[in-house]
Amino acid sequence: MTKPRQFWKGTFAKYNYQFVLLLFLAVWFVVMGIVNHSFLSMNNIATVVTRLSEIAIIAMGMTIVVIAGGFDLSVGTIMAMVPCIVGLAYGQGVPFAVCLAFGFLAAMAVGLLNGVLIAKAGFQPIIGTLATMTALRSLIYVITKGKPISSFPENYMQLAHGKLLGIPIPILLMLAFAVFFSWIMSHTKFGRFVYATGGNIKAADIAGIHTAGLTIKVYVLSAILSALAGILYSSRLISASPDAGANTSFDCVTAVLLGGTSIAGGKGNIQGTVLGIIILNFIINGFNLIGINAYWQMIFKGCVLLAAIGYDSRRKPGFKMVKQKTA
Amino acid sequence: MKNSGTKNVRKETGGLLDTLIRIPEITIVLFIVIVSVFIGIQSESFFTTDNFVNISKQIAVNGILSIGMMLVIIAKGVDLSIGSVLALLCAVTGTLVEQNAPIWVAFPAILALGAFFGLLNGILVVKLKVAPIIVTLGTMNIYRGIAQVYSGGKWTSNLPDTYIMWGQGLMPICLLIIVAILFAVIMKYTSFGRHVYAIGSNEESARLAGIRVDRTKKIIFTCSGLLIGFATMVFIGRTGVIQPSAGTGYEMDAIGAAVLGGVSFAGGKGTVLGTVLGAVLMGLIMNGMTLLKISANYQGMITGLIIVLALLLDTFRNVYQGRRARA
Amino acid sequence: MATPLLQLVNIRKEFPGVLALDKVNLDIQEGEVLALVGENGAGKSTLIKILAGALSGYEGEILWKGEPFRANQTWEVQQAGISTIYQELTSCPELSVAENIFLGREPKKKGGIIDWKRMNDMAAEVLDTLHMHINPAARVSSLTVANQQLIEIARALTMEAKLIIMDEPTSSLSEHEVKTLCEIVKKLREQGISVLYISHKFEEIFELSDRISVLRDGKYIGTRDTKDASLDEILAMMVGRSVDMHFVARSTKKEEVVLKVDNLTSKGFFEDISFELHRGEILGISGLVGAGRTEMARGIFGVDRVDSGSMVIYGEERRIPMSPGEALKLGIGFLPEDRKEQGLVLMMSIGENVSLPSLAKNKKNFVISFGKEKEDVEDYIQRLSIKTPSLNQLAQNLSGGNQQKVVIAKWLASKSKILIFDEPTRGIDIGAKAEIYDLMNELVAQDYSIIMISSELPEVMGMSDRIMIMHEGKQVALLDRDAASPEEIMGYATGAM
Amino acid sequence: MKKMKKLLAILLAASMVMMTGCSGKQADTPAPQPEEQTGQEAPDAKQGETEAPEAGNSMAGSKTDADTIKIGIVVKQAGAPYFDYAAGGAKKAAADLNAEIVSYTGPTSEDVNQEITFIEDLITQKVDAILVSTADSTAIIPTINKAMDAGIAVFTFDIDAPDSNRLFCITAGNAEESGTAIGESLAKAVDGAGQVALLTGGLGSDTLNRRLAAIEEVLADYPDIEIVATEACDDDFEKCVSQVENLMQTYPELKAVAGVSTVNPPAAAMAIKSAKKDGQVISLGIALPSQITEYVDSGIIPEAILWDPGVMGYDAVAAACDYLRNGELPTDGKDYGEYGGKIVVESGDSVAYIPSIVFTKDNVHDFEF
Repeated sequence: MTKPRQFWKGTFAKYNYQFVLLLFLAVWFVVMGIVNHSFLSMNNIATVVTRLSEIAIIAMGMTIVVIAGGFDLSVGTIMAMVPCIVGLAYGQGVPFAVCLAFGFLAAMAVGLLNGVLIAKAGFQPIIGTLATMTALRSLIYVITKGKPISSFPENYMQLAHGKLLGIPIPILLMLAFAVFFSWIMSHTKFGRFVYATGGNIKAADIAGIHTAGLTIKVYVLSAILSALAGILYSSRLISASPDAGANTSFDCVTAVLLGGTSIAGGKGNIQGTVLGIIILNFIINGFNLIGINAYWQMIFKGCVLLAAIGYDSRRKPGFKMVKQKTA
Repeated sequence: MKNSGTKNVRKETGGLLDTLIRIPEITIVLFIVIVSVFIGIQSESFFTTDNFVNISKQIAVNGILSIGMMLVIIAKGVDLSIGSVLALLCAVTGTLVEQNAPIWVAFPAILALGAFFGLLNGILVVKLKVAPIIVTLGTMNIYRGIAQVYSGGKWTSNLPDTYIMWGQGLMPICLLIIVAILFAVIMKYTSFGRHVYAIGSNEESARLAGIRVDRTKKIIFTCSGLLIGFATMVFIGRTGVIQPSAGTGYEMDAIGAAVLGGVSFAGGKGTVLGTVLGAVLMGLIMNGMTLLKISANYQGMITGLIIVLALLLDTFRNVYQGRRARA
Repeated sequence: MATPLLQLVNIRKEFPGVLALDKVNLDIQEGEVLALVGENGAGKSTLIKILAGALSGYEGEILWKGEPFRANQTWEVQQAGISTIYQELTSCPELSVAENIFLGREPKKKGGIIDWKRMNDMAAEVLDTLHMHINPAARVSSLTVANQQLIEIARALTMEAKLIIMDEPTSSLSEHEVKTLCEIVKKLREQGISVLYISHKFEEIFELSDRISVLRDGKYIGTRDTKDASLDEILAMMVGRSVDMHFVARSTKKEEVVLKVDNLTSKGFFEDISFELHRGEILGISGLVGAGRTEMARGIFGVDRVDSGSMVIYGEERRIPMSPGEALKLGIGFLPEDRKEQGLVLMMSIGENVSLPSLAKNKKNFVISFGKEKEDVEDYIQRLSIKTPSLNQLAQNLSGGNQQKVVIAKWLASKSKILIFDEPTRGIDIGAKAEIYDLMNELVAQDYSIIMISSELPEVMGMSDRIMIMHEGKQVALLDRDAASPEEIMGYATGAM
Repeated sequence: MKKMKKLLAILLAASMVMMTGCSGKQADTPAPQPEEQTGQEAPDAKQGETEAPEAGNSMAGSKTDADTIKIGIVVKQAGAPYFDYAAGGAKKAAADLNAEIVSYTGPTSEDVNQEITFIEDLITQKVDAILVSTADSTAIIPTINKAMDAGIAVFTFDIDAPDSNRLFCITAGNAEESGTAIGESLAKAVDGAGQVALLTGGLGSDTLNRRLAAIEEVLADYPDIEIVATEACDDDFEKCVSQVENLMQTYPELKAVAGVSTVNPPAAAMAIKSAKKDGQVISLGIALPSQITEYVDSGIIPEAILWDPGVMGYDAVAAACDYLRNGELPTDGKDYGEYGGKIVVESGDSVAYIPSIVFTKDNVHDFEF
């Protein structure tokens, strides 16, 4: 017979961290399903998954940035900016495709700026993106004069509210992106180089990887995904709010870390992040359904994060996360 | 044959420019001078005693908080929970006021409680073996949740003058100066201070050199918490009201001040003087915005721009210094 | 026999899946220099970490002055009187020399205030005994690697310890600094201080030690009195077989110049370096640590920018690479001096590490072909006989020698024919060293050309076809192997000639 | 990278095609709506909605007095004193009228996206009625309509979403009206001449911006009043104090500051008090009386405007119960009892007004909120 302690050390520790997350999710579903009957209804699950798809798409970009050893605070602001630009331009009578192009180009420009500040000028990622975030929010206020924008084409809302084969389009998009970027990260050179750069930027440099260029690309990619989420978001609300996305970056980082991606870079994956987002959103959903207020939810979310990451780091003896990237 | 020593020795002679450029705080001083002169030319109200008193009051809270943040960043961490701890301390002060606690009870109690919450952060960092950014991201949620749940969101007005006085007149700047000098001495002249730098510079080396790394980390977070206690008293004195929702986003202001002042996320680098100057620059920017009659919509853009410029200047300083060191 | 100062009884340490130490017994008398030898992976480093209190959770007993002693924390151990000089640099780069020396033991005035003046004075004093003339207030990050190593020694000396553990203290020191250290060790012995001396360099071991203890595969093999021991015997104990450490003589063909460098200069680091590298040749580069050899290599490979110079590769004039990517395209490969910091992404698998440069070089194929990658990598794992259960093993789990082979495999896989090896055998054990030498010989036989930077004279003399010697950033001599004598090389390297 | 961008573009294009494909089947029957401040955006925003408000009629009168009515309340910011008072009133009404407040929630900071989350989860819970105070009158529309479609009676309170299918709004006045009131109070306080500054919470807040615009419109009629600046403090009390200090420094002639967020007047008053400029500068605007008593007493705040949030909450619950039990929407002069008081509904409008209160020295101590 194995002693409990040995079981913990031996058998259980071998399980993948993400398996434990899944287990948690399963337990949560069972408990919540018993406590509240509507929790497990298809309708509820579809609603929750639909609304988490936007932030999941942003978090995928964030995951890649964090794996590359960076950090992006500006995602929420980009998410707010793009639909404002698109809506404003469309209100001026610009063809919608051109408006979209404007929006995405603007997002890419911000991503480029982030990347250049961090990879070329040597800014700390947290500070470089903090500066662009601050400036960008102000830019949004200037162009929108603080008013929500709702000049969008008639069919615009179908993007977020429509269904294909009975599945809401945002969910399909999220799944497509999740599969696509998991594949990118595991099967392409780009993904491999991102892991190498985040794992050891000096070694990656010497292996001939253009790490500065790669870092810039990663931030541009994060900006593009944030822009896309912004489009989905505004399509869901049929309106672009200049205040949107104020908490997005922290929500994303929480999910990314919960999903097992290392803040030091070089380790993590898209699946984990999606799992993290799903867990966080179903926690909120479950608490909402039994009427527990947002502040208790905050406390619980914080505890889940600490417990999960604490478990992950203690699972591997000697594993430390003291290393930080300075990119 | 003699060992010919260091590269450092060779370059220790040089012109005034070289001497100046080696002072890490030089860029921030330069920037403060430029910004001051610029505002002074545009606005007569700038170079007046009243205005300086105003600025001194306005920078005190962020100044005190950023010294704590500096400690944590030097040790290669970051404390995202400071705004939430401030809120929680405000909530507790609310109770103290309602119980008619005299200030000589309340002030030490708040300091002790702040230190306690900081220590809790420290213990979690040490015990969970998780990067401080993750731990404090968790406690940021937990503390804010508790603050709101504990206080029920209630504000307390009509505070006794003994509470208000800490935020009036020259008191805030005096407190800031006392705290700054205290910590400048601690950082330079105590083992604890040097060990903070050692841990940030190379944690493993510090441990092998016999430094009690875990204990030092706990003290670092305790100090950060203690300083939040000081900041809370100034904050309450300035606002004249107790607001359990206070302090949102203060962690970013404190990080901004510290980084502008030359503290590096790579660890081991930074001074109290630089950090306080960073807070001064941020205060000047805010003061200048109003004095120069800049529309609120544009203020964020200018703030972002100044942060980028100040850090770029520091990048150039480092590059120049590097060149001189080689030549 | 008197009570030993330190006695280890049946020390056992298990890592997940690995038995690092198994029933190790050692004893050190007062005023004795005990050498501890063993191949890498034999458990020396683990043993030292346990002794230093840097690793907890071991079985067995440690007796210190006859009393049971549990080493749990580094500071406890240091207070008891054991100080340690680690093989890997453990200084804090952002702190000053004096601070590093007195880290954790800062001299204080009354009231707990650090006495900076006394600290700097005391630091100057101990630096003087090491013949180092550097400013105690200088930042350690501005020091050369050798000086940083000496700082660690200075730190151990100031601790007034009864036992000093030295883990390969000379690995990055040049010859004359090694001599200084040897004198110091002898002086310590006269003062009654014991030294546990770990090294791969037998010259030092035989010169310094009273007894030699041998570990192999985590097991204690035995102890010999140095005066009775022979090199062959110790080697046999270490590897469990006899090793052939002889360098093979090669017939060199000097026809084709594959790489020609002219007037390569990077101000402050090196000046006017010019040389030719022939097909199938090993060009050794010798010099003291800090002579600008590594910087030159990094310049040629495009890691750091150079100020001026020109380069001809395979007869074609090329600009000097601005990035490693460009160098890679020109067919150059670079094995950096610090494989953990620069050579490998430790948290990636062997396979991923090996294929990195090939992927970077090949601009086509966005998608990685796993089948081909696996084939290639497995091929190189076999060719270089890298010992690993699978190519999915993480690089951090390999021994030093095998890690080094992975780094070499990276460049072979990317079809680089000009290889720059910076200290290819640093910190790896004798068995692995011999394998690396064999590998290098094999490579040149296959028309690869190698520039080898090395601080070990026997290695430079044994492996190189020609030897270039650098001193303070300048190229001072270029000798043929047969024409060079150790004295001559040392003379040039130290600037005496 | 290039290939990736291409793929992204294709995916995006594909989803666009999908949505145009789906768009044919939408019903397009805009309901009669109060025309308060709808810009040309409003019709656009409504286009996609599939159901006319009549769908809600099945709810009307569906409950008997014996049925406990389950109500969910979603506010702009949970934990803000203003909304806590409103919830207090709502709970009181629930106790009086056999209803149950199953949930009183809101985001921890103003965020319409989180509000939507809460409403969606209330729909899942199948509550009978939802009361919403929205952070963004436009962005909330699809969600309110979705709730109505699900057979839930949606009432807005405090801040309206007039272009949605919501049944009724219970408020003390929309942003324009409260703004106008502040503007007039301000003009009166400075005697129609002098420098004034405006303060707001967040620059992106729809309500606050509309209030500001209304103030500016009123002041446009007073050529001698100069609005020197508008500062935004992000609802950070200390930042607001600093900004007012800086304003007084920049404009020595400043006579008054007016705030449109409840944080502003007490913060401005604090700055005036600590600069010892009482008597020279005054502060007014929207404020909770309990937070300003000392400043009203000392004259720094001559008057402030608000309404009783508790009454608003009470009336909203009462209106919802009335609708679900008797099928009646509020009408002019409807009396909701001693606490709830009478409401005003203009003819043909779907907004019920509770009285605004002006707080002065004489009455500021009479209120609990």
